[in-house]
Amino acid sequence: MTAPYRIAGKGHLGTAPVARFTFDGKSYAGLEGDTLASALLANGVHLVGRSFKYHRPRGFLSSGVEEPNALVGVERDAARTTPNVRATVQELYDGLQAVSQNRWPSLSFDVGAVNNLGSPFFSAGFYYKTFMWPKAAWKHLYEPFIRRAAGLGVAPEQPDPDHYAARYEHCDLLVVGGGVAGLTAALAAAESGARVVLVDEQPEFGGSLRFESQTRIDGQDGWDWAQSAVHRLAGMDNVRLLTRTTAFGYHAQNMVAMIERVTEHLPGPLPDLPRERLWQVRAKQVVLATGSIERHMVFPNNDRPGIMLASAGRTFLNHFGVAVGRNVGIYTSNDSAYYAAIDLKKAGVSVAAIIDVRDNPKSAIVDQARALGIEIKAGHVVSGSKGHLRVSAMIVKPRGGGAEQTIAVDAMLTSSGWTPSVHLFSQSRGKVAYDEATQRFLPGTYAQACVSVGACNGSDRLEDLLIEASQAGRGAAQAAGVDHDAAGAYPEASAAEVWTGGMLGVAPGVEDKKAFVDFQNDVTAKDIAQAVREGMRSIEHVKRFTTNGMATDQGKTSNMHGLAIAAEVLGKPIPEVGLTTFRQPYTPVTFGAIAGNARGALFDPTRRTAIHSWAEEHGAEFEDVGQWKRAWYFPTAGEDMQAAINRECVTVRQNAGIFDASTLGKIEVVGPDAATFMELLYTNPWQKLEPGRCRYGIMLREDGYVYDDGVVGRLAADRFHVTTTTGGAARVLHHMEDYLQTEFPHLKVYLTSISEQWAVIAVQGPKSRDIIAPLVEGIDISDAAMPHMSVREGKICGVPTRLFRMSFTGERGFEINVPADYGRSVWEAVWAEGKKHGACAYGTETMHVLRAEKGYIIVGQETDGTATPDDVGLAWAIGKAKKDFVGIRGLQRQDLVAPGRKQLVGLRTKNSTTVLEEGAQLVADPNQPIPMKMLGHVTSSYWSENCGRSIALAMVEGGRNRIGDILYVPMPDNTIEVEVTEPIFFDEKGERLNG
Amino acid sequence: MLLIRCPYCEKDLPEVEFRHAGEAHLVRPSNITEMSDAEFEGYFFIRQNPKGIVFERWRHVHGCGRFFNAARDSVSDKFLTTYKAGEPKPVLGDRE
Amino acid sequence: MRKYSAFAIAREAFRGHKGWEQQWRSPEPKAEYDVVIIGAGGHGLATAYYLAAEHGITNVAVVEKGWLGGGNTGRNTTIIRSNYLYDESAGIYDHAVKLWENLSQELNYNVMFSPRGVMMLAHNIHDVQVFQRHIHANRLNGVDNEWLTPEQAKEYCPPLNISKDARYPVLGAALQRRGGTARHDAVAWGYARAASARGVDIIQNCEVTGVRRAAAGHVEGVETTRGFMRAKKIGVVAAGHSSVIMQMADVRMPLESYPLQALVSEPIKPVVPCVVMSNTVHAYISQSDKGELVIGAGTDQYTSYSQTGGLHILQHTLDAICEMFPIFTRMKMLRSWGGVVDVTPDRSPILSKTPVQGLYVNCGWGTGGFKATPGSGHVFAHTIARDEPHKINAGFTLERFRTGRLIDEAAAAAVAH
Amino acid sequence: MANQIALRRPVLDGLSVQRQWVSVKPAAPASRIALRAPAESLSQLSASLSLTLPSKVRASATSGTRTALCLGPDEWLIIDADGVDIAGEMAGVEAFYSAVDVSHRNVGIIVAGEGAQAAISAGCPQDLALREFPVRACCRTILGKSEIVLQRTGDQEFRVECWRSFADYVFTFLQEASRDPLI
Repeated sequence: MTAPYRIAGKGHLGTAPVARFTFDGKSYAGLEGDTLASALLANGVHLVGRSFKYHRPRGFLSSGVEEPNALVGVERDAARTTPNVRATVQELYDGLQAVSQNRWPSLSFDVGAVNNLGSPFFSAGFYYKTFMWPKAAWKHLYEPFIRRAAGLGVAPEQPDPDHYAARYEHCDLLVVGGGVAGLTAALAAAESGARVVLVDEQPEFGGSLRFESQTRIDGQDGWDWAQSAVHRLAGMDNVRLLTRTTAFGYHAQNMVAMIERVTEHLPGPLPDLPRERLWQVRAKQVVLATGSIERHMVFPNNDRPGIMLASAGRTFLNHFGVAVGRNVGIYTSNDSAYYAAIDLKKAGVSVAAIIDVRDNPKSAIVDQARALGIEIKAGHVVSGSKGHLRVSAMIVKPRGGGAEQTIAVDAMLTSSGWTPSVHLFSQSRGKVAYDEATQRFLPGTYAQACVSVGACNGSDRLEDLLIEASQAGRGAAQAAGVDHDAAGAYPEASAAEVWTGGMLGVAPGVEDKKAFVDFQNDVTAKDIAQAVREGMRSIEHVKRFTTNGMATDQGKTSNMHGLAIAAEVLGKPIPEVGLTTFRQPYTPVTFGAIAGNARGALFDPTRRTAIHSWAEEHGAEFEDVGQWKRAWYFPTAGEDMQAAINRECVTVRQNAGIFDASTLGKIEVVGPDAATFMELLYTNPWQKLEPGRCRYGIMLREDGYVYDDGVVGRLAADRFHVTTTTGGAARVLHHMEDYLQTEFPHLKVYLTSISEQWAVIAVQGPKSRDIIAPLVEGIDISDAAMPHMSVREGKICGVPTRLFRMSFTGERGFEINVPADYGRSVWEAVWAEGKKHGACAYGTETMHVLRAEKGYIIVGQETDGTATPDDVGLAWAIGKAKKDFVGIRGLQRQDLVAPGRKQLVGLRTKNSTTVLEEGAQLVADPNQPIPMKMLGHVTSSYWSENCGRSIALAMVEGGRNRIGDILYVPMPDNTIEVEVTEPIFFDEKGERLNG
Repeated sequence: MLLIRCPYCEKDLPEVEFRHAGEAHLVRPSNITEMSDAEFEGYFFIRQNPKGIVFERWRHVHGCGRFFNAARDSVSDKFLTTYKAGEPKPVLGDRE
Repeated sequence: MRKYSAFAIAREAFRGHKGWEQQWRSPEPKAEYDVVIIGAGGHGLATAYYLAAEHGITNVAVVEKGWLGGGNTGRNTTIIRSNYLYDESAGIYDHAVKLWENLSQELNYNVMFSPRGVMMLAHNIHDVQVFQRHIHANRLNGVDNEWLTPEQAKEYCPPLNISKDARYPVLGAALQRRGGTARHDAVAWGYARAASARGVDIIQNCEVTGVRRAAAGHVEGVETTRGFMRAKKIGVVAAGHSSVIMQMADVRMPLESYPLQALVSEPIKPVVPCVVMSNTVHAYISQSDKGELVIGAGTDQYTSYSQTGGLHILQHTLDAICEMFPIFTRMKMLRSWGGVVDVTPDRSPILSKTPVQGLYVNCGWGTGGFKATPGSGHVFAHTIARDEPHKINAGFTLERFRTGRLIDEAAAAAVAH
Repeated sequence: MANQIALRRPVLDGLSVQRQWVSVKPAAPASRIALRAPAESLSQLSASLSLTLPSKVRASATSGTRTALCLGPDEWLIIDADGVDIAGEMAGVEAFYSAVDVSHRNVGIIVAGEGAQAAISAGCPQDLALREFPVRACCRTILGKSEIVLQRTGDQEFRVECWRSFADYVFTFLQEASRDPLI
């Protein structure tokens, strides 16, 4: 079966298998190796999209990534839908389903096209000047309308089942672009032994050799030469070849980010293959061989389906074997479109005429065209086009004025010249320079170890280009330090195409009609002129005001035209108007590919303790604390959260409770100066702490605010076991290392993180000693031998332990540290003993309630980074005799010693069953008008089953002087009266620690 | 992602192994309690933040763990040199 | 200033849009101004506008080294909200929101202020506590902010993933309905047009190279690449470059400048109806009127003036976006860019007189300055005109770093312990 | 007295990935010491350990079942068979040093096969080519969102060490990375 516009014997696809596909539900057949664009064109389909603003019918402009118009949705299945896919890039696979976008109800009849009638009103920036009355209408009427009208495709509706891979790569030379220049550079470098990576965005290497019919290298046809070059490279161990891979971002120090499309061209399903792969390549040298992109002619109604770039016409013909029409008109201001005319003519396609704005074009290629009998209308312009859903004619007149002539066509190819692709060069922070003679920006000053070769460097002559690229490849290998043998011969150009010249901006004969510069965003030459008239003088202003170059093609065909039009209106040379800085990505990049495998379980590490699995098996609910999952509470059958917590709280104080404290940060501080170091990093005194004893320590930042806290045990004269908060573990160690390495490097101390070495099982409650007694070996755990706040080393359940006698509940308590892999086993043993004594397992919520009953603070809950030790009632923990510690100076600042600071207090609600909301604000006068004077806020608030009432902690201005005062908590519906109290609610004398 | 030469590992290594640690050559005075409020403000809060060569601290936190210093151009983000903690500020000469 | 309206557009439509006047003049600099504002971003232009409109000071120049609105004004994700914790912060940001609400009409320029609501997600109990504290404080400060359950959050923003199986499930959200977005360029252009119409000279491509001070200490004027301009008063509103400018006047600042990146997706039909922020998973997203998903990323860790940042920063942002919105993995990043943000030790701005007479500074807005633009310009104009702060910015002094009276919004949201 | 002996339960017990081109398996439980010492203590420590501690960062040395990885200018990770009392052997050294038992803090994972380097390069931004990272080279670095210690134990074999609670993440990361057939 042959599609009507497929030309037998043309193109590089050969006898590829047929691939069937649908577009807007209609079935077609193409060939494997086609793009969706070439396959549709082979079937004579040009109308594929609607423009953004005016909903004008649009076809293909290009055959590549610069495509502004032909954006479609591709739907593999319900979950695998992708909006805004360029049909010129999407490779065909059997079963592909594509749909058009931004039209309703159908592509050929789109109601939105009424916008086109209103287009005189929708001038550049019109929305800044209206929709302001009445005020509320913007939110409720105008904006919703605009939002619905804007946007192109539709976001997927289901989570993406595909996965994405990532790879870091390193090489001596990265060559971006696998056309003739890139292949030549890669070969030259690879033959010298350098590690080379060569990438190209297309499915196959060759670049413009895909369509150049008259180029011959080393005596071979250009395309064939490219294939043999690829074959040679593929045989080398030191070369990595990546097709379908776009270098989209050029970062500092030669880090180039690239996206490889792995499965988008394949029919599915392919469960183990990633959809795309992100490459982050660190190259010692980079060769940019990124080529150039053809520009369209800016003339009235230049946007009709069927009007395309000359290079696109050639690619469809010479690579895909597809004719874009049967009677093609050509409009050009340079030679390159002549090649298109010649190729078409030779392939048996009628060429209606070549319209050339130049008065007297002279070159071999013009002669060739003439010799083939193609009509050349030199010194003529196209002043318009006809046709609705497809171009049907071009209107031609002499450039200097005169009678218009309508020439029937079914497709048009245009060229106004070529824009070097300096995107990556610019991203590398190189500075482009404007070449007046050729009207183009070329690489100027380099900022990184990088060199541009070929068309992107303005190297127009193939002979020069081959030498330049060869030298760049060898030079890069040398610069990367790779030895290489004597230089081999450079490839030689046997015949070459030359297509320089052209024009920028509006073609002559445009007058006051719609001549599109940016197709997707519907920006016309008039819009740009208007922006300049309105005072926009920087190209950035013009661009933002008109949206020229801001569509999904990012101005690849429109930026230079826009710049030239602005420059002309301003009467300034182009470089003075500026050039928009190029930023990544070169072409749009899938979010999922950038995120890579960091999804689900790999979004962020989930840290679990050694005891986690036990808690899970025993029905615990968990809470996230940083990356940790911590057991929150342990509901038994039928219990809600409050019931579980009430039970846990009471059980701990009546019998005992077992708590997994493994997530606490732990640092071993070792060395003869360990105590001196501790004195400097904590507010407390440490020199006189006996080995075997513990102390609650407070760490400040240099500004005097509480940074962390924890119990510290002295294991030996030169060894401390420091604990930190769970969230503070990493930053406390970093903070300590900072001071040790940079401020106190003379101290003989080393710090080692042991957070994960030890699982920690807290056993708290009056029965705690009885529970652990049968398990402990070699430690006398009697009150006399091991009083509150002491630490011993010995064994438990036959394995080593660091046993702390300490309490965060106010009860007699122990914290059993055991090597983590033993954690669950020892926990189970403790649990078995605990059950005999009526103990329960408890979680973080009960831990919070119990410590609040005792008024113990939690750093990060009572403190918020602006609290001093005195603010939270911990002034006692500052060593009064100490001459220095981190934070000592900060504490002296006037605002930190001023009266009226917020201080930790307790709150008792008047109604004992009212539990305050954490974060609720306190005021003295609840009847004052808003904004109210707030005195502080509730930091912790719980129902305390042990106290039989609600309890709360709060930070209140001058709080300690308000003990006994009544304050108010204004809530949305009511006001709660509270009494300020000391921050302790249970066992005020602390008798239970030894009870 | 920058590439940073760790003066202890003697190797150019990826930025994600490092943690920036603020302006370099700020020495905590041994008589810190005798500083005036203004001096303390100058030590703890005021920063040079130059547009040009910055002297800054880094820690090879996911590597050898060492703090060290760097001279970097804050406009191009290029490193001029890195050197070990405690070493004097290098004379950069015409490298600037 | 010829008024913008639907009628004006219709009139111009019939004459090919050839009658529009310049939105702002591009005058040559004069020798002397009453006030020179350094920096033609939103804050600087707003300052100039309010100096002219509210204080009658029209002999004002706004000097800009690039093009107006080309710094952070044109590079941010345009989130507007005022649900800050501390009284000072709530005061200035809510002042701004109130001005936003009438700004299009005041400037006769559609800045597209769109109060679609800003939803801040809580992912752990600490987040919940912090947001509740904000909500309570906001209510008593007269700032709207309400608590949503995960289901209510999803109802407000349907594509949001509230699955309990998410790595960091959504436990709820704080919603400020009056928050939203505005069109960043239009804000700069609208203020520029209105200021220019009132006589303010906006001088682009004019880089300040020095601040001249008299022997007695007070300011005399600014040296620029377009010559010296005498000035009685100078307002520095240079965002990431504030340290550099202030250094010219021998004032050292508690500032560091960091690269901040942002990105947009290709345009799609409306899918995200509001602004969603998550501090815990580090993601900020909204959808522009054009259909692009607008996504804010984090700062790089090192100071820089380069206006670029590392790809790993965008990776962290986009994995967070895909975690919160799993339907977006197949969306594509269309553009990314970077700005330079000036950050103070307490993450609150400085709007203040300085030790130098006649020199005023408005800086330190960090990653969130856009939302404050009208309020900041309004009170800063007051500070310059009256030589004393407005009560709204009285707390945002330069001295607070000496006294310790910080306004520490960052610490107030301290990480979980 | 204890009537039961606690069991060691390694976190990755029983997990393993085997593909045509790469395998990912937990290493056997081990004894580990985080050793910190100034240069002047090295000769005494080396003598006590019967292994010359490498003095160059990123180098490792092996003797019998014992390996010492130099991770910083004054830092070594010493790994030996489970149950060996490494710290005990150093007890007699009088020179200044710090030896801290981290046997249970770390988890080892062996990645082997022709795709081993590629799998690790999915998340480790260092250049792991043989010429840059030869056999016995080691370093602390990053894999995805976790810190790891990486040692090349063969042309196509690596040992990855991470902290215990990151082991799930690191293993899952390597498992996911090993799906990618591109080497």
